[in-house]
Amino acid sequence: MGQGERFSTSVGIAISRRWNSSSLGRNEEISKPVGTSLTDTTSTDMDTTPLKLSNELYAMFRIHNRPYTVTVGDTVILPFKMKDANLGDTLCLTDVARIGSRNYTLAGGPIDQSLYTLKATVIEKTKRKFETREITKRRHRRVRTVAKKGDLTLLRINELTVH
Amino acid sequence: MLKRVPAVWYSTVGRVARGGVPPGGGGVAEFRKYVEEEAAVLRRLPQEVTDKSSALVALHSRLRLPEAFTTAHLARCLSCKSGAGPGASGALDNRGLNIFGKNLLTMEVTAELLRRFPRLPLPVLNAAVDGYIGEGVLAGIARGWGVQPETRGVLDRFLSGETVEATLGRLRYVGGASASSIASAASGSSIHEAGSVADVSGNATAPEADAPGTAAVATSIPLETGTQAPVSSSSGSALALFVRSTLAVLWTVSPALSTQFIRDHVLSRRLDVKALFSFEQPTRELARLCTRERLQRPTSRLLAESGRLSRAPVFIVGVFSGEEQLGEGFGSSLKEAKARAATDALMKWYCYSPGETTDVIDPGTVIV
Amino acid sequence: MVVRALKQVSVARNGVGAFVHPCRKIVLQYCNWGGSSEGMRRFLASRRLDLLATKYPQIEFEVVRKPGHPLVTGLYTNGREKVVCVRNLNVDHVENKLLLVKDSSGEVLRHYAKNDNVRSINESVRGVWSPVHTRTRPTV
Amino acid sequence: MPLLPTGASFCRANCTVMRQMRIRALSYLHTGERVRGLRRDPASYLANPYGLKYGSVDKDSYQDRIKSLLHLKELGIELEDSLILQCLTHKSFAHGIVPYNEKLNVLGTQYLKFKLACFSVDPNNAEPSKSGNSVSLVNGRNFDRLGSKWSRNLISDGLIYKFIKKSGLRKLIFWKMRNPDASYMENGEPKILSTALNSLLGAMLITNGPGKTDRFINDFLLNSKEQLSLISLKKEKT
Repeated sequence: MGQGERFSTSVGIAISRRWNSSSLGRNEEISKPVGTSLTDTTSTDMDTTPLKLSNELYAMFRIHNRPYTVTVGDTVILPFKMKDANLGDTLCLTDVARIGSRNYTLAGGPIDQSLYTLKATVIEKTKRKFETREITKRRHRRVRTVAKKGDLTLLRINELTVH
Repeated sequence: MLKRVPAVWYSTVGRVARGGVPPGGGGVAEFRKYVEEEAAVLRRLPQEVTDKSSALVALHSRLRLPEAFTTAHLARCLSCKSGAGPGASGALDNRGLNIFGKNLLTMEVTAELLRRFPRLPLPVLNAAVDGYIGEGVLAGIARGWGVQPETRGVLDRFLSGETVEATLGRLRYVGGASASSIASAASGSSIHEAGSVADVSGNATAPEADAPGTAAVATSIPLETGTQAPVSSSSGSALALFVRSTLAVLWTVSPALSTQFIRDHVLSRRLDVKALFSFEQPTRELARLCTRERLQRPTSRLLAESGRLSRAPVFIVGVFSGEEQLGEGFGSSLKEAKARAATDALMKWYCYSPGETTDVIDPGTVIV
Repeated sequence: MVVRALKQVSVARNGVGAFVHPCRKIVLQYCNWGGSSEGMRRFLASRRLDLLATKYPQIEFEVVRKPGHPLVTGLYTNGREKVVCVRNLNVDHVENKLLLVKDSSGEVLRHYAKNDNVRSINESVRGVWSPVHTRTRPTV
Repeated sequence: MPLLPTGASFCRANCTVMRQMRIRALSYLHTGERVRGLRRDPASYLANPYGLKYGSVDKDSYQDRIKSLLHLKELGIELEDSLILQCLTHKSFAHGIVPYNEKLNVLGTQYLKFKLACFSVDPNNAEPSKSGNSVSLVNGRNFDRLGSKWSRNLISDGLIYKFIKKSGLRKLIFWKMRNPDASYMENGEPKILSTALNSLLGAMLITNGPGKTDRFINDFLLNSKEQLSLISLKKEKT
């Protein structure tokens, strides 16, 4: 993966190879959502003024069809290793089902991507704590011990805006 | 002979450089040469030397600093005034940079907070600014950047075969061991003489031949630190000095960059402004506020209640000005709920955030 | 003065605004004699470390020769360090361990509950449900 | 016509107070000697120590005068009349019931401090200081000068007080003496009056943006050719 290269995945994310989300000089390129998710609802002339005026928003997005409800600054713990993303890469989350403020909610399945920006940074790729599980079978004396240390990817939501 | 040290290769960007060859003969003369060389480098901070420091290059890259911000500038930000010592007059330090950076940082953060919350009362505004750029917070930011204070003296560095470049990447201040030993290094030639008087004890690892020199440096540390002015004597304030001076250098490259840097590293932190308030007489202050703003006098009304005669009653009280509800509060007594409602109303007034519009001017906090 | 201010400290959120790489330094320790360092020695002799150092300039790499089993030590901006012993591992496995150390933030590995998917320090946007604010009061 | 927060004139504001008073069935406003428990007539305390009445300021003799004193027209800076009045009103005045300049002052002070620091580090402004050798310059800026006596004196209430006095703003500022029997200096006049200039800067920054504020600072406050500038005033002192 070179700098500035993009690719889309079927899981509802567009990844831009940008090492740092800080816009200090180099690699000014900002990724555009190029996710493959199809938009079936929400026309572009939707009035999103109440959400634009709100200074607090939440969003519900899906990765691998798992829902996550977030606000800006939250940490998202994904139960898998995101092989294609490096630490510091910015993800454009494209499968967003719901964006709302205290009194208004924009819902869609998923919402048209031109209506919002939802970005996250990969902050850590780590593992769960090492644990062992004992697997037994009925009426068998043998106990099999399985080690598990699942992979995790941690994201930090750094931008949520409604256009 | 000196203690055997591991061979160390330092890897800088793109190449694994072989460096840190342990000092050969290791006599006092070698040590003095090392000390003088280090002092000379610290006095001038030439870029061809600082570029070889892997820690500096990595820090530069980690912070994504622009090209015009050289590693020599970074090394200067890392040397505190107090670390230079009395003999090293004219040494490059971050004193002026820190003063400038402080002005810049305070101005930017105050302006941004006033833009976000134009009605914050002054004590709360000051507390909020402190919550963003207090010394402890800035030290935390510097630690988060991976800045390491220099904790070892020049002798330890010499014995472990470290090159001069290695110390350039660490924060040098008087509380750390380095500064005082730099100070002693500055008085160069007197080391050996001092050593003959000094007590040689607790230095079992160093062989006999080098004992006088080692002991001289070891014992001179408390003496030198004692004479220093108590500037940046703790690692926290020294780390804060580094952050501020970095901003100053960044400003010389481009003021827009420093603004963006402050936005990214300082203002992106989270501070709950509501947690800063502490009202003594919320109901009275609200009444005063309504008078000034020409609203009708606030009245409290009970909105809902549950279990008045039980062990755990709950009252919900709203505070109204005419028909308009200003705030709402709960409590286990009417008095408590009323105070909470008034606090809620005041909080909504003071923490008002206008969003994008910039020119909201606050008439001032009400004085009760 | 009726309003008084309490002291509060802002909380860092790496990744909001700027992202600072949490791994600041990786120390590779090997032994020139021991057989358990075979993989590590081959790793160091190859160009892999140079490539990694070019790719991740934000990390400082240090190679130390010391008797004993080979170690990969990660030093992090949160002040912690992680040490992985890579004895008897081949070149590829050594590199994988190095990448593992590189991708960590230095936090201790911990158990996560099943639905612990999002951690937030923000207040709830939609507010907390309250029985007395619903239109229809609950009846018993 | 003086402007109050909602834009109502003062007379009308007084009526509003009266209307509210009706609820409490109290309409007597006391003038003259202070009597505990009686509400004072606002006209008796809405005046600055030099006798200028807050209610009697009008655009021609007040705001326009300030604009011309500070050359705001020439510099293309537009400030609303109510805002100018707010900038020249200290928190001590009238127990804070009229808009005052506390936070504009904070913003303006920080900005001026920063701009003066920028001025100090510019090697072109060669003022008495040790000649900066080329090594210590950082991207062409001399930071060694900061923290020196010269640099610190540039930012002092005393100097701004001098500016206020020379420019003729002194008698236009609304504030209250803590102890009317003591002298102006004992009442902390320099510090109080210096808030006026700082808050004007703060107000410019909010309404006119940093570009025009910088112009005001560079072309007026830091212009050594200008009689009134801080640089000239500082030279006079020494």
